[in-house]
Amino acid sequence: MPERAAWDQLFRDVPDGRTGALTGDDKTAAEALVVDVEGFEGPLDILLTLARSQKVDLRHVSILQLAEQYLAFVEEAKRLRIELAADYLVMAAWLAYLKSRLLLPPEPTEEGPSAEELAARLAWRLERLEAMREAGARLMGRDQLERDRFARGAPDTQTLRRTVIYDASLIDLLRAYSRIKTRDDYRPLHMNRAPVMTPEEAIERLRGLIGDVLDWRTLSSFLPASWREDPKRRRSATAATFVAMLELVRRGEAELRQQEVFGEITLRRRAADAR
Amino acid sequence: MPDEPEDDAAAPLFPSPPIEEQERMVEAVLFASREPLTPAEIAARLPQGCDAAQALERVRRRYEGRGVTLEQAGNSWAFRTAADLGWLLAREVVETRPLSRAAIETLAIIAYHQPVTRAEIEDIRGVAVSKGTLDLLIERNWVRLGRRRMTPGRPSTYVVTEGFLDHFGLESARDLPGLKELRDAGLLDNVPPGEAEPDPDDPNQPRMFEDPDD
Amino acid sequence: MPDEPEDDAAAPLFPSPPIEEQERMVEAVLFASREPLTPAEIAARLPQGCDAAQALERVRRRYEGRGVTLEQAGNSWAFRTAADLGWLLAREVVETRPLSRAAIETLAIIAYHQPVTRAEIEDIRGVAVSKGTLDLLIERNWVRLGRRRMTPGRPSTYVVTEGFLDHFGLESARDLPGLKELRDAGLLDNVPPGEAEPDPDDPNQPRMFEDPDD
Repeated sequence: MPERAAWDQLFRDVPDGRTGALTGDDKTAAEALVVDVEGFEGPLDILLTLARSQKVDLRHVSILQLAEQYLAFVEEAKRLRIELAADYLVMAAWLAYLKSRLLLPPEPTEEGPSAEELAARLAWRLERLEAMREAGARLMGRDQLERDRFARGAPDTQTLRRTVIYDASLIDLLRAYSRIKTRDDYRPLHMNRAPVMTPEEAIERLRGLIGDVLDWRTLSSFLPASWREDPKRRRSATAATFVAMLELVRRGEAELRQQEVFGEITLRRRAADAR
Repeated sequence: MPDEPEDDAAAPLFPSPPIEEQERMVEAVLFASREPLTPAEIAARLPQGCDAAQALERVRRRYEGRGVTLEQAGNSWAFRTAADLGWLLAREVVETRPLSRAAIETLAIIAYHQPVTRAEIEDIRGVAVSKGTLDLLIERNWVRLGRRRMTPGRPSTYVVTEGFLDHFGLESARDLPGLKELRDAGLLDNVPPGEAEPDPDDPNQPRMFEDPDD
Repeated sequence: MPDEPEDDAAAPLFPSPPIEEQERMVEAVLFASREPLTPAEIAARLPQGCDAAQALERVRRRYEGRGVTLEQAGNSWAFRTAADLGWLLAREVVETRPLSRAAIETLAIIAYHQPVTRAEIEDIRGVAVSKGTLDLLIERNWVRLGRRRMTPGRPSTYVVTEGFLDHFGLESARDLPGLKELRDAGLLDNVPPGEAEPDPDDPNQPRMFEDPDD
């Protein structure tokens, strides 16, 4: 990784964590770091890279030195006005704390893990991360499918034989037959008695009546007697008769009049000479 | 076939792999290939000095009679499922669907009125009966052709089959419940004609327009 | 169309085929499939009364050392070309985008620490795991959700799949390279060696290698 190399370079030059004045070349290297911070997978990744630069087994890495390296990195980043994500700064704060505890004699009253334990724990985390990184590399180095091992290139296509079975139960059969018989028995009856007057019926009826209607007559007076009482039938007959009236007016056979909103609608035959 | 590459024009830089190894290679190449391969194409993939034709022949023999065999199509070779095992790769999917309304009504009429002609079925249903509907019932082994009616035109009649009785759990078509039983079971509207006003919301009431036949 | 026998569960009508024939069938079924198949899936395609496991074992032995071998991945089986011949087959390679470092690390952590929660992955890597990384691994069918951890919040766990085992040529997750060494070194634990369970809120410290399938 070329950026990484540039980065390692920067810190190899300052192993004790003190950065001198940067030369032009150093500056270029440090700016490469900007890109590189992007490339790093968080503070632990940076710490692991720094620890490796100590060129010792991770178990023997100097955590104190590591903390200083990291803090130097953060200082450098600040100086170069590199925006560091919060977790890098949190890590810096924690390492500064760890460093101070490692340097100072332990306070007997202090609770919790000792500075050495904290340091050991950090070392262990780095070791664990490195172990996983190596495990990932080993995994990738295995004989991978479709790279080193291959599945059948032309697998046989599975033909799907779809069989549709139509099914019915005895009760379906009986219902079907009942449906037919019901239709047979009652159809004429129902048709006659359906409480619906069709517009066709109303037109027929109205045309039969209108010959006598020389003066205005209300809509309701045209309703047949048998359709006046039951509200459902009356509603249907009224609607149908109204449609019939409109139809006769359209045909020029009658005239309509309504004298006020929601008032009675009246109809009379259109005089022959007016046509 | 001689195994000695000695007299080849260009002597190979490395000894060619043993024929057993070449056989493995041909096996792998053919297995992984998306298309059938010609001997020349196979040879092009093997290391120099290999005898693709011989290795191919060895692979072919090795798979003879196996579940998968090496087959030639034109000049190309590919592994194929043994012809007698093709059925293993066909998956049966059985889908159950309800009989259409037209079909169940037709079936009911045949069951109750058998032997019955197509014209009679149409008369009872009040709708034309499609040939497909009758074919479906025949294919399902519920209906078969009965004797021709001794009337002008000698029309075919339809009757229900043993398979029908079996499926619907009937001893004979005479076991089908009569109209009175249907009525008692609440399947037939049991209001005698001419009495109460039928309720227009009653789903049993025929609509002014029949549903289109399904 | 032949009528299906109504009673499938009954004793087989025909004696099961001889084991040599069953072997051919298993060969054909596995050759035809790109995806690994479980013994149950294979059995479902064979005639009744076949012993898929036995036939499978015979096929495995038959292909030992061949150019194509029968490989086990978890509970599933598939024919794959022998790894030592991969170099011959370079032209069959389908280019896939290389995995990012984050994805490789996340995959390794899931494989070695499974079942593992997202928080644990993040603890190991010291950085947040992006949703895209996990999605990618799930989409490649290498990782799936495991059981929820019985800890506060009931977090989801991640485990590797049979697809992962198949891809990396592993019979089981126990065969991961270096697994034992890592475990002995305490590097698969959640706490450094010698440190007691640190977190009283987390009584069920996840244990390595609960079988993801149990």
